[in-house]
Amino acid sequence: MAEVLLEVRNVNKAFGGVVTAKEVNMKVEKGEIHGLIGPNGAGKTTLLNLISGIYDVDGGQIFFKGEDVTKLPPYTRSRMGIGRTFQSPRFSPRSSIRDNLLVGTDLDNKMGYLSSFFGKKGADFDKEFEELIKIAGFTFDWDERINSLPYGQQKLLEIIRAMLSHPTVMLVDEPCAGLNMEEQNRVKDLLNKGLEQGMGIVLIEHSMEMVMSVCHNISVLNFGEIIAEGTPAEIQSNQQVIEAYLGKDEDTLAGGAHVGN
Amino acid sequence: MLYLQMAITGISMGMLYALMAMGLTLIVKAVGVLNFAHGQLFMLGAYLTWMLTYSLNLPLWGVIVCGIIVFAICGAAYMFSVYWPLRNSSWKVTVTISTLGASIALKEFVQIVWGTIPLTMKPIVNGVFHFGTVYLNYQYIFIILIGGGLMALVYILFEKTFLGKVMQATAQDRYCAELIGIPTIVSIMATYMISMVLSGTGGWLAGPLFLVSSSLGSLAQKAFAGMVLGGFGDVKGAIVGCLLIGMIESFGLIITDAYKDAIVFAVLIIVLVVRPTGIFGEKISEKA
Amino acid sequence: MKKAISIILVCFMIFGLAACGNGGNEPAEQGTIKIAVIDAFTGDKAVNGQYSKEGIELALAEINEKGVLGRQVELIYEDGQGKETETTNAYQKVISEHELDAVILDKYSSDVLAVEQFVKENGLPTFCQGSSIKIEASDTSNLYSTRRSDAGAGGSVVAFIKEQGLKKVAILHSPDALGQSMGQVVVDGLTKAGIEVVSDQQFANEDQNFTNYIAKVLASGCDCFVAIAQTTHSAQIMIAAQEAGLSQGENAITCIGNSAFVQQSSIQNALEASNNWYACTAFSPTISMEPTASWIKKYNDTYGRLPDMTSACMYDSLKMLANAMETAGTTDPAKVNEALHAMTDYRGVVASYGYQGTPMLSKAEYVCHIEDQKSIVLQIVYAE
Amino acid sequence: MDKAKSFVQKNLGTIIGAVVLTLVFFIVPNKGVVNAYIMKVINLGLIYFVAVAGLCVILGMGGQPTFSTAGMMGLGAYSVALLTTLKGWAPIPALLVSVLWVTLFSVVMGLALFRLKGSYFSFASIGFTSLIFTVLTNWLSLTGGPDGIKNIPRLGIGNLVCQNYYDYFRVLFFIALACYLIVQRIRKSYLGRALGCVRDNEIAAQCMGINAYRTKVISFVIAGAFAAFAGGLYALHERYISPAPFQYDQSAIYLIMIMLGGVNSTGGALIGSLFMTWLPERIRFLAAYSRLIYGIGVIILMNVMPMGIMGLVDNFRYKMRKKMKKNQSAETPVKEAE
Repeated sequence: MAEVLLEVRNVNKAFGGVVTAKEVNMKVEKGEIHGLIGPNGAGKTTLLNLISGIYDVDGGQIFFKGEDVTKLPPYTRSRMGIGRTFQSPRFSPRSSIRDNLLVGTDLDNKMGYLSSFFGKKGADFDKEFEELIKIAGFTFDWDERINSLPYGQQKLLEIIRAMLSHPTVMLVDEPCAGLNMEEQNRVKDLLNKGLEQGMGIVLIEHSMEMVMSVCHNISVLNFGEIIAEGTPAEIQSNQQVIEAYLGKDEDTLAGGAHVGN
Repeated sequence: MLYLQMAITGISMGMLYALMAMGLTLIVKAVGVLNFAHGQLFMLGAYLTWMLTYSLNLPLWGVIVCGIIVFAICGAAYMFSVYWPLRNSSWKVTVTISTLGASIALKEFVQIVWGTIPLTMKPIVNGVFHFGTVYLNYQYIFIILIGGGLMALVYILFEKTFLGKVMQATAQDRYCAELIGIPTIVSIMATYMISMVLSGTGGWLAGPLFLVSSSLGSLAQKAFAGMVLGGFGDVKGAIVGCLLIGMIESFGLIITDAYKDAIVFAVLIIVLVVRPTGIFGEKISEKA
Repeated sequence: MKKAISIILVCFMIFGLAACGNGGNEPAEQGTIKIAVIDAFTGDKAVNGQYSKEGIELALAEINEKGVLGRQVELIYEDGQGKETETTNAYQKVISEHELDAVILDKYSSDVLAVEQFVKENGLPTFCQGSSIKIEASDTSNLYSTRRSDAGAGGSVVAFIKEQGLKKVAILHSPDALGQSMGQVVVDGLTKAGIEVVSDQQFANEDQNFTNYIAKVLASGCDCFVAIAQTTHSAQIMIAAQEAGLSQGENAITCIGNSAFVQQSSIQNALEASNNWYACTAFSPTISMEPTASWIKKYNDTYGRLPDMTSACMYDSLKMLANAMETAGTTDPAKVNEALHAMTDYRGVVASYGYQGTPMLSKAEYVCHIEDQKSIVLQIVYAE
Repeated sequence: MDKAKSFVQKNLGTIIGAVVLTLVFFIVPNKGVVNAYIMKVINLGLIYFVAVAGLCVILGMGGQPTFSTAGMMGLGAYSVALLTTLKGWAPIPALLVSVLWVTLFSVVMGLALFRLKGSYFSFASIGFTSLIFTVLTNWLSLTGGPDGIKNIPRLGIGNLVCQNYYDYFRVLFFIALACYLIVQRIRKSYLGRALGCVRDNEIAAQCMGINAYRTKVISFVIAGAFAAFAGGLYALHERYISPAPFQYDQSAIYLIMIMLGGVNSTGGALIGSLFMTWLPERIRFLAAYSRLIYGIGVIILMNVMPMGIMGLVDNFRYKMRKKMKKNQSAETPVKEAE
């Protein structure tokens, strides 16, 4: 059992009447990709927002490397090592690509504004960046405007930016949405590179093929409740999961094949 | 007795600010940006009605009918010159700046056309309403009546009628409104026209009281304050906010006269610091 | 490369600015006598620019009939918008682009004080219409004003109240230099004379509704109300006072205003609300004494409306300058200043002028009373 | 040899810039080329640039439109004027002390004002400027009220005093250059990038370790410091101040300056402030119509180039570079940009 990096202990969250998280428990260990799946509106992204601190929890606690971070604001949590990507890539269109990526390294260098103003250069990020870009397998022109890059490349860039800040836990929100097969494999390589660096990864993803092949274990969320947890094999055969996804009767997941593609 | 007089003046001035703030809130809801030339539109309304009554010497009902038409045309012209070319700019601040330019231009335009000497206008009913030593100019009663009527009309328009729904949809998300087939150019134009009619009527009502001059526009600052105090882009909030500002301005006189305006702004900033979205403004949490 | 282009562009911009705009300077002594006129021709105070231009054009026409020292006078107008920064810019522009013989400034004391440092440096005879005590206390020998200082005007208000035997006085004054300095003088004068000042209020520039101020004046139980303001607010104050039954009706009290209250633009806007007001003013459009009355008639015939005090002051400034140049026999600034200093009793349109050691030249003021929208002169108050 | 060539080739831009700047420095400020009036207008433009440089940080990078510039300038100008005239201080220490206390004051104001978002913040900053203007006009005993303060000493150290506008230009030239370099330095540093993130999406910025509230307050303090410095310079340059230039509508002019110049570039701010100081003087001959043309000009310029003059230049350069890319055949995977 490797070191537990992130632990969510019976967290509750509700917006007015809508319950988005009920008694959620989850653990992420070092070097593990923890899948988080569930039908649309199950509260997956809300859970990520709770972990990264954008929303405050109504009840329960969140531990990061054994420390209770429930009360901390998002920027302190990210400085401690919780990296994050978003469903739709969030870049600042008016800054250059270089500035958008540099912000990631600034976070890692723990630089203050003043020290950066007086020329304290953070670690040189070009070498590492080139390595990640080779994995992502696409080239781009530095003078390009970030919004003019194709959608797939922007998603990959966002993952790279999160990785540049060397987080201890990385929350990845639907990296493969809208990507072709070839780009999805790139995402797998990037995530594996992250594991090599000793990260714990929480992965929200809808394409089952990706989730089943990459995740070490998976939690299934439905209407804010964890209805199942375990290795990909266990999850595939779990009756409740099938019902949550496909409704009550006939198609069984047992065959496992036709659900995947 | 003094306090009763102050209360009445506070309410009547508050109503006038509310009338201006209504027009302002419509534009803020439709476009999402402060219209800094609103005071000048108010002043333009006063000058236009002066022109209708004295240069063309139309009877009262004639002034009202032509007034509304002229205001509507001015509203549309204002929109096409200041907002429409900038509607797709990625940055709202550009629209704010062009309204700043418009406010300078309008102030000078008025002085060139109608001269720099303030003009006088006769109120609808001359004379003053007395009870005890407290008095109220009839014109203020008209302001309260007509103002209230217009506010009710706008409320019904927005909440009950189909056109109101269309305008609200455009205001909330112009892009999606276009997707589902709303001609947003017509809807935003309608919003600007209604807003101009509101502030033009305000100008028409305030003209006789405060002389028709280029300094009429300075009333807008208090209307802004009232709208922000009540909650941004909220019609109900704007009215309550403006009445509050009118009362603060009136009763502020008891403490000090030189720093009266300073008190109005100080109260505004304190309220905003305590409740960052104004009294009625609801806290919209950004979706991640 | 990116940085280079922006720097080059910036420099061309500065060059572009510099290259244009250093006009040539004609030689002095021949050609026309050049007098600069700086006033507010645009912006919120443009109404003053209009009245002063009309007044000074009248004087120009009269002077140029026979010319000064055989030379024609040319006026160079610059717009100061009634604001200090724009006025100093206008002053600098006109000084460096023309060989001037004299300068005439506007009536806003803060503008005059802003350019005073340059006036002292270049020694040109400079007229203004400011009345602030700070101008009176200024040691610039070549600065003159066609007005009495606020202290003087305030003094005559106090004298009039003492003479009427009023006991409790309420004061309302504007937030600008005129309101604050004259207000202070009246309050000090009254307390020294043992008359009680029951309320001293200052309104705000953006104010349009004066009902509350008048209500406080009513509540103070005063038997005399003094109001000090510019023409932009004087009409509204008179209207509010009439509505409250302060100036007219059975329990009306004596209402005294400063010169703005009796000017044509305020009476024209206040209409019957102006009746029964008193005012201590240097000029009023209905004075029947010569040479003012015939000048007013001439102004009315030319422009179709009665003149404001600004037009009369501007008229007097130009006439006095021309007179001084004639007596000095030259347009050399030092000699013209000497002639102005030697001037003891010049009968102008507004008042009789004479140098009394301070820039303030005006020696007399009228106390007027408004009856059915006409201001009748009650008495003349001479500077002590 | 090629090492020197590559050195020249690499920062060709800075060399050209330096040469042009030295030329400007020596040619412009003497009687022949420019008369005193134009010199004064250029000096005012440079002083306003110092204030607008502050806007570069808070609006250009941080995306927060503020109307507090005029208020801060008023505080800076009056504290310098009072320290020099009443207390008899020398100009430089007075300037430093007033910039210091106004910076501390803007920390407090920033903390209060930035609890608000978007248009609420802009409107509260209008309130802030109006509050300061009312206090300056009415605190007769201290500020002399609307009559203002006269005889503020000339800028200078010991006996080295700026006698005329030409000397002022030489000093202001270096001050403007220093402000330009400081703002460019901020733009390239972590603060600049963080402000960019806060401007475009605060939520993402929070998740990347940027305390949005603290960053915005820092940008407000920087803007306050620049504005106070500009106010002090204005007082020492005009040598007479009154409350009038520190009103709300002057703040609007500063916003117009940065928006017209180019909100994303410091050079644009310089162009904007020079242009907007020079424009009213240039159309002075129109007399009554000048401010009408001024207002309409602002509307047209905002419609034609919403991102300002430098926005146009950047777009042009961006397209020009794209064309250059097209006809270049080979492309290295990642080309290190300047």
